[in-house]
Amino acid sequence: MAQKVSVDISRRGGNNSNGAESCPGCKELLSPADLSGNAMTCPHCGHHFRMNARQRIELLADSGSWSEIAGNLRSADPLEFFDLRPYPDRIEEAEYDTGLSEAMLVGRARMNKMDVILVVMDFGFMGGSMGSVVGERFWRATEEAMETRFPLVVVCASGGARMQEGILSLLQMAKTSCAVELLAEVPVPFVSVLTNPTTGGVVASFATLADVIIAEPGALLCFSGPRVIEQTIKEKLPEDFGLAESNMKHGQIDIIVPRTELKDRLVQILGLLEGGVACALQPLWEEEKSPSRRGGAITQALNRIKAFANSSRRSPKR
Amino acid sequence: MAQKVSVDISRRGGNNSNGAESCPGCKELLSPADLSGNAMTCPHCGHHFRMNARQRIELLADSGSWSEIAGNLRSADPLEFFDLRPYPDRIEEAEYDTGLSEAMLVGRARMNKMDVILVVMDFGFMGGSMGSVVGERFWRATEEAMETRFPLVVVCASGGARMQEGILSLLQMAKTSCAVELLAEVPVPFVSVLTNPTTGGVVASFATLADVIIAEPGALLCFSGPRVIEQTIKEKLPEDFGLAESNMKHGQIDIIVPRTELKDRLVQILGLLEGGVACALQPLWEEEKSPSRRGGAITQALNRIKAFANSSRRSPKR
Amino acid sequence: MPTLPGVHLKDEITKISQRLKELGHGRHLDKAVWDKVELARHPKRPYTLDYIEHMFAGFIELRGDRFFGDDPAIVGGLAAYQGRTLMVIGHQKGRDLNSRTLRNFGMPRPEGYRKAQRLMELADKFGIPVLTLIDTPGAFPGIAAEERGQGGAIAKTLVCMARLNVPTVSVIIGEGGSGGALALALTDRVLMLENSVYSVISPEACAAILWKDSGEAHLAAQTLGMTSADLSRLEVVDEVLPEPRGGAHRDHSAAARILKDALEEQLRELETMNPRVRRKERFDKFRRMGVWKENGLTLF
Amino acid sequence: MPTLPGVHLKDEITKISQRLKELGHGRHLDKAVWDKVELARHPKRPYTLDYIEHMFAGFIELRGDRFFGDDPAIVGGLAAYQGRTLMVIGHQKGRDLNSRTLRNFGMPRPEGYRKAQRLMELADKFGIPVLTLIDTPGAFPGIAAEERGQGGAIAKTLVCMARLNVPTVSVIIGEGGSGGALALALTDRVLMLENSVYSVISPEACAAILWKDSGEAHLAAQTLGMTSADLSRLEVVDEVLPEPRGGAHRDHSAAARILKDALEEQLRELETMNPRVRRKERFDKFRRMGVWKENGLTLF
Ligand SMILES: [Zn+2]
Ligand SMILES: [Zn+2]
Repeated sequence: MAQKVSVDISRRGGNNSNGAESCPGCKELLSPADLSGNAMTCPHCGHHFRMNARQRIELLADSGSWSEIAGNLRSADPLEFFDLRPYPDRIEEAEYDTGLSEAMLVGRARMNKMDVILVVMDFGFMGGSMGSVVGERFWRATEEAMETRFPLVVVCASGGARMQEGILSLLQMAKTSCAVELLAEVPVPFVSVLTNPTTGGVVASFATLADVIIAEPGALLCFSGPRVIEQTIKEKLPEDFGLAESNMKHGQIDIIVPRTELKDRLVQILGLLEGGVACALQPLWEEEKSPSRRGGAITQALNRIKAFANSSRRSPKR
Repeated sequence: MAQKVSVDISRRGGNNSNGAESCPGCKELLSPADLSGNAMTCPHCGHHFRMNARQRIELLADSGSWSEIAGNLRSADPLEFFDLRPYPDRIEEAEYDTGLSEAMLVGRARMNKMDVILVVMDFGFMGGSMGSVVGERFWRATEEAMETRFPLVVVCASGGARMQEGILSLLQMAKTSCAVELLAEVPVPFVSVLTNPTTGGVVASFATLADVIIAEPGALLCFSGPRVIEQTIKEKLPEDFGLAESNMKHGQIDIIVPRTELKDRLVQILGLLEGGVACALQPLWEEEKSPSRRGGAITQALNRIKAFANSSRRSPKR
Repeated sequence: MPTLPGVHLKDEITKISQRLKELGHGRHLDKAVWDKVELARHPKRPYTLDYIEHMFAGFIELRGDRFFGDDPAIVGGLAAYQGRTLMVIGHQKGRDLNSRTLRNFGMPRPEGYRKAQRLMELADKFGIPVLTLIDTPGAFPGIAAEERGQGGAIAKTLVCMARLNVPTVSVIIGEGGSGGALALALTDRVLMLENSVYSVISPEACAAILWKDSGEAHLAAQTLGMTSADLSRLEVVDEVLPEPRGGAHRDHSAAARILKDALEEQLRELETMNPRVRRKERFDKFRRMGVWKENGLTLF
Repeated sequence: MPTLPGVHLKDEITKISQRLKELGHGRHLDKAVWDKVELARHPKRPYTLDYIEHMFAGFIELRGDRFFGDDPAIVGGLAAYQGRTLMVIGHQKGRDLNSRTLRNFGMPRPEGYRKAQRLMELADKFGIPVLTLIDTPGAFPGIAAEERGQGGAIAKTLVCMARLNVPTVSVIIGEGGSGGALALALTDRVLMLENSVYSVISPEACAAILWKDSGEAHLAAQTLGMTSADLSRLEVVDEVLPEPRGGAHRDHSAAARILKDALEEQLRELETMNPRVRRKERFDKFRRMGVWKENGLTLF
């Protein structure tokens, strides 16, 4: 659920450019330039600081290649939800603080010249909580991926469901899971990147349904937040509870990739998955193999995929 | 593997008709009549004694309904295997002792008037070990089930692979698993009954691949035998190690059924699975539902299955 | 990148103060809402196994996930029902101290969801329709459950339900608590007993987080909109089933009869559909879930 | 029911004694057989990750079974190979004390087999051929491994491999120990390095059981027929790959080159086949495994 996770609050959009701060990993004093020049990781100990959606897009998308999809979707207030403040006010504040239209941005982008559908979440926007807009934007992302056959990359950061949309926020788990299934039936490669923190409904839907699950070092990844668990079992949690490294040990993720290598690794993994797609779509057994089939894997794979785009949908899985 | 399992040796075919014995469960003295009149279970504590293949067929098949399939298959000796004695001699001895042609019998039978393909194993025949004949007979059973669309019931009892056939005995695991997959692609219902003991290669192939896995109470079910594990971990095993009840707790089997109820439960389960098959095969959405469709589930289901027998193979699973 | 909307904090504060006054802090509590929360959690309310006992002539419980364990907080098995077979899967609470502990208060671990997946795939293989009964405070929040992949287990259950080729019906019979409930509710039809609740979060937890005061649970319940009437209005549930006078706990067998009749009607309709169409409509149904604005219009 | 063959014990005993004499207790030990067992277990023999390092330009290891853990005794991942992608999965032993413990001496737990299934299904989804490398004393015989369904995990891996629509090749690179090895070897083509062994049981355990004397391991090894030559004769392996002079441990990169060339040849052939035919031939291949008599004729 939103806000349940015990993490340091993302600083406001405007005022993170002044003053150095001490690294939680090694206590070294770091200037904003130290961090932003190193993909928001500590140059001394590698501690990964939180990254907002814009920084994430800068990190992953080739310069100038980002073009947003479904950016015109905005939250409604179907329950006229009012706790200590009305929901629309919270949204407006989040928009003001982050400069974003929602907790998830979707777009086309290129990564090392490879076309992808890129989805990034921002924990700073109401705790990265998933409401109707996040669910619908995710659906549009998968539609775009199915249309273009470009692989889908989703960078997750979420505290869970958007409580202010009540049951509708819960149902985004079902909605996004349906979207993943449709994507899988094509199939289009889908890689998720779990960043600190990814918890709640996002973990129990699309984040864990990817073909390959990448995590950033030290990221907190769990369904129930640490506080909820501590309250339930009346026990202090172990220090490494829910961390990426613990998830790896317990078989829940494929690979931990430091942020500084993330883009290259993503492209490598997508290229490998695409290589397979290309072979699968091409009816090898019906034609003479041409020598060109064996070289320049990724580019050729992409071309072949496009060529076969509308011709060979696989039948649904049982 | 054969003979590794620590269990009391099955008594020879001829001489189990004289003298009472003490029940390992409750120490009561039981006459052979006490046992055979109660499906070889103790009338006092319910302890399940081992049952041979003939007794098993008598228990499960309607009187006179058993008709054997592939009974003419016999073990060869491809390795000219000779340990302390030649393999053919061991086979001959097993034939003599059990009156059986191999450790597995396959046949058509009826259970409470329901047609089934019935497979029974006999631990008394070289420890119920799986060699080439067991593998091939199992394959024939699945072929017959696919041909007739009668469900497959397999009563397992095995110490593992038939070492005397070397690598060929190991490969029966692959062979029988392939057979199960072909059956599943039709699909034809397949229920296994795990009896004491079912271990080794049989556990790591068809026994655990059934749609529904039934176990008899107190049966030892494991892949590695208790002695091998004790030697490896240098520790005494817990008393309930590998028992049906422990397997149930650990999620490995569906249901434990006392032998006295086994036949009725099997028919009930098969009827329920068949009911589904009948619906799946009948294209309901294309025709007016007739009132008769809803009554007399099992018999009608069977008739419908036969009617659709050759018309509607499902496509293979991905 | 979207541009910043022209927002001025001072204006905002004025607006908020005004709305707070207008709404009187939203504290016009409707007692009927909390009554329903209490009915949904009533210790004598019929549970999954009670419905199974009353609704079906024969039932074979199938246990285990084939990986790690058998979770008693979710039960499932084959049931004989009006000349056909059903796969029935539901959360199960306990009624006395022992059975409550055994059933973990109806809070499943990953094993429960994996058992559910296994049984649904078995049903799909043999063309057996699936009925799920929903009644849980939520998935169990425990260390080991997390380590064994609670989130992934729920996610895969959702995909599994989306993928099924057979007709599927779910009924919220008590507490529909969060992701642990939704995991079993991605079905062609979602029904709800009159006095059940279904929510993204428990009202107590919601109050603690949003109102910073768990004593505001009644208010949270009302604001979240978790009753059958609320969910019917939001088109999240397809049908609300009336309960016996005073609530389902007053007459288990009457409640089961109501559920049985509703189920039969839904299945009759679903079974006449072309399976591909039925499956596609399921995806369409869940795709429509949510309310948002697009180019200024609010879309449902 | 079959009738009892006319067997007389006394005759049998005479026959046995005579054959025992004839065969001299089978004790004409061929030293070359045990040499191969020792080479197959040689501590410097290349392991799965050594082959991966030498054979592929890029490799991404993918870990975890998504249920319980990541088993370091089985490794797997995506590899770039001659302009295509391969899914490579293999048993992994350790070379020093620490890594041996970490890799559990190459003896997988159920998690390892479930990771293998997951990766194979991922490969199948994207049309990626599967290569498995086999080198294990056997599946780990432990209490917890049994409790988590060691047998079922192996069985489901076998079915998973049978079901794949992509080309599959396995290579026995060291010890092919029992069901734990076979689990990864249900492939279109089964290759075997010259000095590898593949057996239903370790010679030591076989000797202990059948000869009641584990000292007879050499004799058991010979009798079981576990060398590449034996298995080639029995048509269990499709191709035996020669090793660098003295054995694969003398030159890891030369061994990898041999494996790479053989793999390319096999894949070329498999990729030109219609996937449905290729899949059917896989079933036919394993259906033929075994030797039995039918109506008096011995059938292979
Ligand atoms: Zn640092
Ligand atoms: Zn007794």
